[in-house]
Amino acid sequence: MALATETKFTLKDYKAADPRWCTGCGDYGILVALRRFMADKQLNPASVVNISGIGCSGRIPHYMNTYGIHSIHGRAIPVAMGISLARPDLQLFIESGDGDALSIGGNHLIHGINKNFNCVFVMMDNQIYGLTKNQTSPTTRQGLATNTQPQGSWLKPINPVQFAMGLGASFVASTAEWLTSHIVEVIEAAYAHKGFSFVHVAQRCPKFNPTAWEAKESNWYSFLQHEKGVKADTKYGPDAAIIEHDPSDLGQAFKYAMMDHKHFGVYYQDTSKACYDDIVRSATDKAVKQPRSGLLDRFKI
Amino acid sequence: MALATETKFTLKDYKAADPRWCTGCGDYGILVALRRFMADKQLNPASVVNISGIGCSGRIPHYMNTYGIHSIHGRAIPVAMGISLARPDLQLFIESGDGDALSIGGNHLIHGINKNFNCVFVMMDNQIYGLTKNQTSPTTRQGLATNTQPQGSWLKPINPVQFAMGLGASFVASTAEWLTSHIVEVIEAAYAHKGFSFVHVAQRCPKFNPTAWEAKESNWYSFLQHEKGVKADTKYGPDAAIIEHDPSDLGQAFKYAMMDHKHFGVYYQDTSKACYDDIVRSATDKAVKQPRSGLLDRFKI
Amino acid sequence: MSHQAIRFELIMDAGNGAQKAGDILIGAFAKRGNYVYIEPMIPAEISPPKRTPYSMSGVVIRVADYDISNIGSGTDLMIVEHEILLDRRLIDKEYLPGSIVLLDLGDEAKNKEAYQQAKDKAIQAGLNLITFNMDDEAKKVMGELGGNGKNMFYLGMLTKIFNVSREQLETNIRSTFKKLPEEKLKLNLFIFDSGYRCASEMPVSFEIAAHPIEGDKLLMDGNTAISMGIIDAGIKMYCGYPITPASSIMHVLAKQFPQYGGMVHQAEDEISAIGSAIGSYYAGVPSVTATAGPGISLKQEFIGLATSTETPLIVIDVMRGGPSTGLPTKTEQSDLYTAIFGCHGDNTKVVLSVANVTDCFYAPHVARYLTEKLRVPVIVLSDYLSSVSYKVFERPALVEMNSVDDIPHTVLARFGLKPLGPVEMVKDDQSVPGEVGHTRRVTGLNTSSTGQIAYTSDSNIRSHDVRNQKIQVVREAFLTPEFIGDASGDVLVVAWGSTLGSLEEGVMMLRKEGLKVSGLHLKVVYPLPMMLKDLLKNFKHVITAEVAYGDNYKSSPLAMLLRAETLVDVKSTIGEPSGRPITPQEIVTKVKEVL
Amino acid sequence: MSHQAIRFELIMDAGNGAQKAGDILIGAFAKRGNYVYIEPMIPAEISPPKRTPYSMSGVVIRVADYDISNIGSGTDLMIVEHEILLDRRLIDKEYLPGSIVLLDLGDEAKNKEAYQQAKDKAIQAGLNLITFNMDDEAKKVMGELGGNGKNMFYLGMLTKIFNVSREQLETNIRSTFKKLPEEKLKLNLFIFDSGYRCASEMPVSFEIAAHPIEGDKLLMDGNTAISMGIIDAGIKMYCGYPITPASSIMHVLAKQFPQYGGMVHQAEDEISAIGSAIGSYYAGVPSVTATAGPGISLKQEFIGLATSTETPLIVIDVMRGGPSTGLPTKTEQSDLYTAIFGCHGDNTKVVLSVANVTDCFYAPHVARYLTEKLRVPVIVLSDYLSSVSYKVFERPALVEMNSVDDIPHTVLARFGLKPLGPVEMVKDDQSVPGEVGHTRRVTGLNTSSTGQIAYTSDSNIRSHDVRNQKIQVVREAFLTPEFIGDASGDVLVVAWGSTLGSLEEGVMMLRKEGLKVSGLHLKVVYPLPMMLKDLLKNFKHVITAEVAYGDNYKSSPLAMLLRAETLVDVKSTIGEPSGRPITPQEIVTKVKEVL
Ligand SMILES: Cc1ncc(C[n+]2csc(CCOP(=O)(O)OP(=O)(O)O)c2C)c(N)n1
Ligand SMILES: Cc1ncc(C[n+]2csc(CCOP(=O)(O)OP(=O)(O)O)c2C)c(N)n1
Ligand code: SF4
Ligand code: SF4
Ligand SMILES: [Mg+2]
Ligand SMILES: [Mg+2]
Repeated sequence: MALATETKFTLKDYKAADPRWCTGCGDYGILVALRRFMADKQLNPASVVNISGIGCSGRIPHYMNTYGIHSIHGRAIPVAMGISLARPDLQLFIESGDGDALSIGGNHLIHGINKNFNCVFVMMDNQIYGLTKNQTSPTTRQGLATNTQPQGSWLKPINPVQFAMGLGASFVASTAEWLTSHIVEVIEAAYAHKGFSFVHVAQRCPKFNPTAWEAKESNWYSFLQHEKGVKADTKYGPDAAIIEHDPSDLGQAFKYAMMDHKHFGVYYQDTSKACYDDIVRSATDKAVKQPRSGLLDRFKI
Repeated sequence: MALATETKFTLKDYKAADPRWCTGCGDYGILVALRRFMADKQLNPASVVNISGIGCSGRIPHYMNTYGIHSIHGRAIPVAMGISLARPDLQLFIESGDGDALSIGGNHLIHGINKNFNCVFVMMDNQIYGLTKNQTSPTTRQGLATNTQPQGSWLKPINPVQFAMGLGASFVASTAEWLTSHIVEVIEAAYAHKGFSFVHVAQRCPKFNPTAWEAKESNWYSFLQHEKGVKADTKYGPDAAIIEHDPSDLGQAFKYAMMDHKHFGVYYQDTSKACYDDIVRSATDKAVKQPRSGLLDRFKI
Repeated sequence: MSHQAIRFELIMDAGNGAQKAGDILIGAFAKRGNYVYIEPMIPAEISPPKRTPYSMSGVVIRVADYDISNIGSGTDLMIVEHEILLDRRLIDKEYLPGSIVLLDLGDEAKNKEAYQQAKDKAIQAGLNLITFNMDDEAKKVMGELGGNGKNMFYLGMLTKIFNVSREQLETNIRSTFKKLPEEKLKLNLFIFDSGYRCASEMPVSFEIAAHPIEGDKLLMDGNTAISMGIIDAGIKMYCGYPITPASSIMHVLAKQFPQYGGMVHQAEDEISAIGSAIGSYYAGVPSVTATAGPGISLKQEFIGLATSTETPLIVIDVMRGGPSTGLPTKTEQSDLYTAIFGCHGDNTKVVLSVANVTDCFYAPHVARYLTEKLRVPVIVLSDYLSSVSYKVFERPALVEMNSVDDIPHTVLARFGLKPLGPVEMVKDDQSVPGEVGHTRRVTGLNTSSTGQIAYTSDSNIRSHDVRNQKIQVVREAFLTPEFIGDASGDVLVVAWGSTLGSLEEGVMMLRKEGLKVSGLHLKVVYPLPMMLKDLLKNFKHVITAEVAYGDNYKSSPLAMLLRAETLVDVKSTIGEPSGRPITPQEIVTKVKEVL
Repeated sequence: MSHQAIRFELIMDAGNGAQKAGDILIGAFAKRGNYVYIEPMIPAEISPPKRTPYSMSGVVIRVADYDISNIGSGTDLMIVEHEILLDRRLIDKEYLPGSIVLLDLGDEAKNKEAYQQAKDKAIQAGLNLITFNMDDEAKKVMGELGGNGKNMFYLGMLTKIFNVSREQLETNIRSTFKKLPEEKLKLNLFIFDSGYRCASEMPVSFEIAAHPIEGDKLLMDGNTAISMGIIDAGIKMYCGYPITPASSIMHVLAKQFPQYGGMVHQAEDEISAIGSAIGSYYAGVPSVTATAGPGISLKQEFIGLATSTETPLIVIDVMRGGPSTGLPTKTEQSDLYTAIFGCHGDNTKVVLSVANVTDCFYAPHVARYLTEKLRVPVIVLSDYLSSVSYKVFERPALVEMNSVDDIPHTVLARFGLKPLGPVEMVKDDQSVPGEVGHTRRVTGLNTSSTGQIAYTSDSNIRSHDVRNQKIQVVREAFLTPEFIGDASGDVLVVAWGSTLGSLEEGVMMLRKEGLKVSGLHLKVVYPLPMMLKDLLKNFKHVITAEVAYGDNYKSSPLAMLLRAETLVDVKSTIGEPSGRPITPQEIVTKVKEVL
């Protein structure tokens, strides 16, 4: 399994099939950002694995000319966990939707974050179930009429950033698909982080949730900027406030996470948190090896 | 389904079969506390439902002379959710273990907490898988050798109180089975709270995890005491510090939750959080009723 | 020309409104006294890019002057928006020889060559190709409507071709778009008229006799019928998690249920949904959960708990193409095994299947009756075809069920059953929370008759015996199944679920040719009637028709059950996992191969 | 007396060390040249309160001077700690007529009446009751040991009764308790000696011939053998979630796997565990997941994904009593259906069953071979009985497998197979991440041969055909199954899994009586060999022996499969969901009823 390293990969090298999303869908922006990031970093497509669940979001792997598993609803993390233990030489990207990640897949997200295995987890948040046509998701705005809660969604939405912080994620960032360079930088920072890098991406779904993210305005959000984090995106977010925020400041990160006002940037990073995949693998690496020829000797009567 | 109310219920009225736990098991204390609380509050055994998952902890319903469902591993919450929507007149108590609640059942716990349906959730934390004989659980102390991680459990344990707080639980308390009156008071406070009342109970498992909770000493923990919460238990915890803590103080509650030092008492209570069961039920109650006789009229061609 | 039944299609890019046009049109057909059966064609993606093969969307409509039960064997006429869709749709080979294809040349400039190729392909396939173009004025108006409205043009064409009343159509368009400003509505009507005119100049016209429909007729799809049945059956709780093609049951109920005192609970996943359904029923409130494909796999553990605790449970599985994610918007009948045998350990349950909209309406009643009487899980198998197809049918009599004892015998008889005989329970006490003096605990562990945990051999054997005896009670409640055709002959075709319509029509076609062919359709698919063995023996060949895989060594699901139970050499001759319904013609052809 | 095989039991309260005593004793039996087979008796709770019926714990041991394959039909002798356990154990009726019961009177003072009743019951059952009492000195020493050591007393008794070398026992006790301080060890040995003396005064003694065992013999239970097999098969990843009785595979591997380059991953639940096993195999690292009962239900959705994505997958299901939580520490064979048919949609998989410890060792090799060649899921069915029972057996030859092509034909032959013929895949490209120029995506949706999503009928039919053709490749690789006895006769008993031992012994007993009875045991339980139909036809009666429910209308699982595939009137005559293994005697009795 030799990996070619000399080639120069271009954007085109990361492109597989043509996407089948609706016109104007924010997923296109995320797809392009992933490709751009990979080209920037010259990742070898043959050593990248994209793993997804089910949803409009779950289609990303099909469109990336890398290895990929379009798995089952809510369960991309377990699949990725297995790959990460088996093959530390691969680069893992998980793509998940708000329903996929926080509704059916919540438990795996808890344990992915807790085990802190090395991967970039991209949560594509359109605040709705897209693929199944307009049902309330855990992030749906309270009051929004959907097919399952036509009287207006019942509950206050779960805040994904707060959720990840509360579970002790070692890397938490948020960005938006329309912030074309910010999103690439955030993915870059997430990739550079060793551990489970939780990346929340605000994503528009013009089909079912057109009022969810107001990409044309930028006064409703702020950027968290830092030399250890990422820069503000003044081009696409000209009216957003810029806040200097050190991602190692847990308390402050929590505060931004819990605010109603939205912040894009790197909230938190803890480089000291142990990675489960490392621990398990190194226990095996360090174990004094025995030849299989003697495997049954101790059962001799 | 008339409920008898005139009877005076004694402790004996809440007793069903004889428990089959190991000698010295902390589950006995929890069982007795539940019975004592119910007798104190004169709950009608016929309108109480205990719902559990699988584990040593899961056996509680069998020993309580109330209605009960010993369901499947990790999934008591969904069953209770269904009852709570169907029958608001019943009193629901969920008993779960650390593995049951935080490993396999994590997603239901997230959504139980988030939906905030009315019940008392008792998490019996012996920091080990008891019934399946000594495997690492999400709360197992790092380094403890178990049957699945004999080299010493790999990860830092999940702190259940912090977990519940992070998910926005409306009521969070912690107590210990050996604090015989504290535990009853905590259950009382949890019962008095409308919503999903998360009660963490430190529970000894002499069989597989004898070093987990040092019940004989009390200098390793403190009590959180408040008129809105519960009193300290100076009889069983004479050496524990007593801290006045207002359960409505979220920031402070988080601080205690995140400390390595253990606190028993009510961490947090938010009486304003909406209850999903109420919302769904009242939407139905408020809907203008239609006679079923006209059910098909609008499909007429 | 005068036809008894005709089938036509409108094929457009997803998002261009073909289904809406179809709905408006069939409303008019129905109004004037035709029977209709519609099958929408829905891509698995929401709005895939236009002018791609995966963008194919549309409606298949069958209209007749008699009550029709299926979508028919092939298409007589189709209107196709552009060459890529024509090319794509031809692959499915669902056209009849010599049938008419009306191809819009509007996109010809985009790819002349491809147009030519598609046209050649249609002609080579023996089709009667006619091309047309929207007039410039209509195109201009479309521009004013932001590019929308092409479906109105086609609707106009179809109105003319099938000689439906233009006035009726206008009324229907107006009521469909009642929220649109009058001005925009006018533009739509303008395009509609242009289409009408366009078709007037074509040598294509069909006359379908229309009789004033007697009695009270409804137009409804299967999932809506299930939802209405749930309400009429007195069920008060729906717990679910969205999944195609089951979701629309939840959507309909989310809107309607509260008005009839019911609740809809959207759970975090399928496991939680079924758990809550069990909780509700344990607490005495009848509940139901519906799902499809992956969801039925996830629910298996809880199905076992319902069995063991003797808690009533109704699970609806709207089958789609499998395995795994499979073909979410295509039909299949491959979940029969998982419905009967999916859970670990010994399974005791009843599995129903629905053949048509009326069955969809009554299945909840029967399921509720069975699950409350037996306290074993009841699984209702519908499928994608039933769920989305809608048809004109006779208004079913309401039951307004409160207790299961209200169930009319006719409703049970529709599923081939009489009322059940006495049923013994594993646990003597089956009280409901709140009943004083009856506190009881249930568990997934084995118990004695008192409900106490019991590990002894005799107690475990007893529990199994009692549970399986419940299934025997169902076996004893079967009416003698009725044949389509005679009770003996050369070939018997056995089917279940949505295949009934094609079965009836196919068998009738064969019998008209004087062939000794009969049909048998099962609605209770587990357990099976004990007398089946004797019935099957009266035919030289017994074959099944199932939209499922089967080969010489591995029988399709129903065939395998029939073989095991009757030891008759039942062959899985008709049907494949094609995602498409079995047609009457397929039945005719395959039966003739057997004869 | 000289016996060929004898079976005895030591029944004590849970936590009192009966299993430890049994282990020590059988070590000595094995050493001197006896064959042994032990079945521990484990309560479903950890340490239920002593002196209750649910506290019953212990060991059943069968010793012989020939290689034995099962626990036998009934007990010749038992030592019982107190009256409650005697009363409880008698319910199971596993004693032989006239067999010996040694009842400890130590607790008599606690309940004289109950003792009397239990004694009466034993005598009424025709047992040869002998009571005894520990001497006061031994009791005093027990006091010094904190109440422990009663098991040493019984061990002493058994040593004397079976004339095992006292010295050997002392050595074994010393090595078992090597961590104990010498002083405590002495006290244990003192109690042991007292027991030995106590039995010397009893009129009970058994002589079992012992030959020096030839060749290299091992002592191992089934789950340990599976674990060792996993290592020898070159599997490198175990993903699991604890569940009885599968957990001990994970426990053994957690200790041993790292030394052989393997990893053990404890996931948050069964769904996650199988997901990670799939991820590992997709990434090229052979993996396995093991579970039981509820766990196999939970894994169904992911099993479907492995099917659809053509990712190798090995799932071990150690069956226990069902349905639902059922009887977690009892044996059953009721998961066959769920293994074959559990997942929604069309299922293509191979299901293996293991008959004994040697099979347990080689099942991982065969499973790995099949799943990598076919890229369909392979399910291995073991059961509680196999998992906890251990026996003396011949050391299996190591394979030290690296690639599946290393598999010896003898190992395949053990499961009735030859090497597979060529296998076609749905997807042409089956490359592993890291392989340059081969990037490929897999999905649960249907795909064409290029791996692209495809919704057309022909493509979906092709995928089904190709997958099912893989199963046909397995059917074509079957060796002709070998009979126990002749290939024709009056009765054929067909069995699978752990029933082999009793089947062999039962059939041999019947044949010794001159009856025309044969046995057939299947290790690949899905698919079935095509020639079965012809083989079964050569018997007047075909019946199955399965620890599972079956009645006149609902066949037990294997019987149902056989009926469907062969159309032979196979009856589920032997076996029930009793939680206990089928005995040779049961086979003898039931076959005679058929004859
Ligand atoms: C087990 C299972 N349950 C349900 C579904 C149906 N389903 C597919 S995608 C989806 C939710 C999609 O929402 P989200 O995760 O937010 O993704 P989006 O489509 O919005 O990107 C659901 C419920 C499924 N495929 N599998
Ligand atoms: C689906 C399923 N998986 C696994 C099991 C086995 N199991 C029973 S209890 C248990 C864990 C018990 O640990 P915990 O929840 O901490 O309860 P405790 O016994 O310690 O009170 C497990 C894994 C099961 N019964 N069902
Ligand atoms: S439904 Fe929404 S998320 Fe899905 S493709 Fe369309 S716009 Fe995108
Ligand atoms: S194993 Fe532990 S938790 Fe379970 S009954 Fe024994 S002491 Fe209690
Ligand atoms: Mg979404
Ligand atoms: Mg525990």
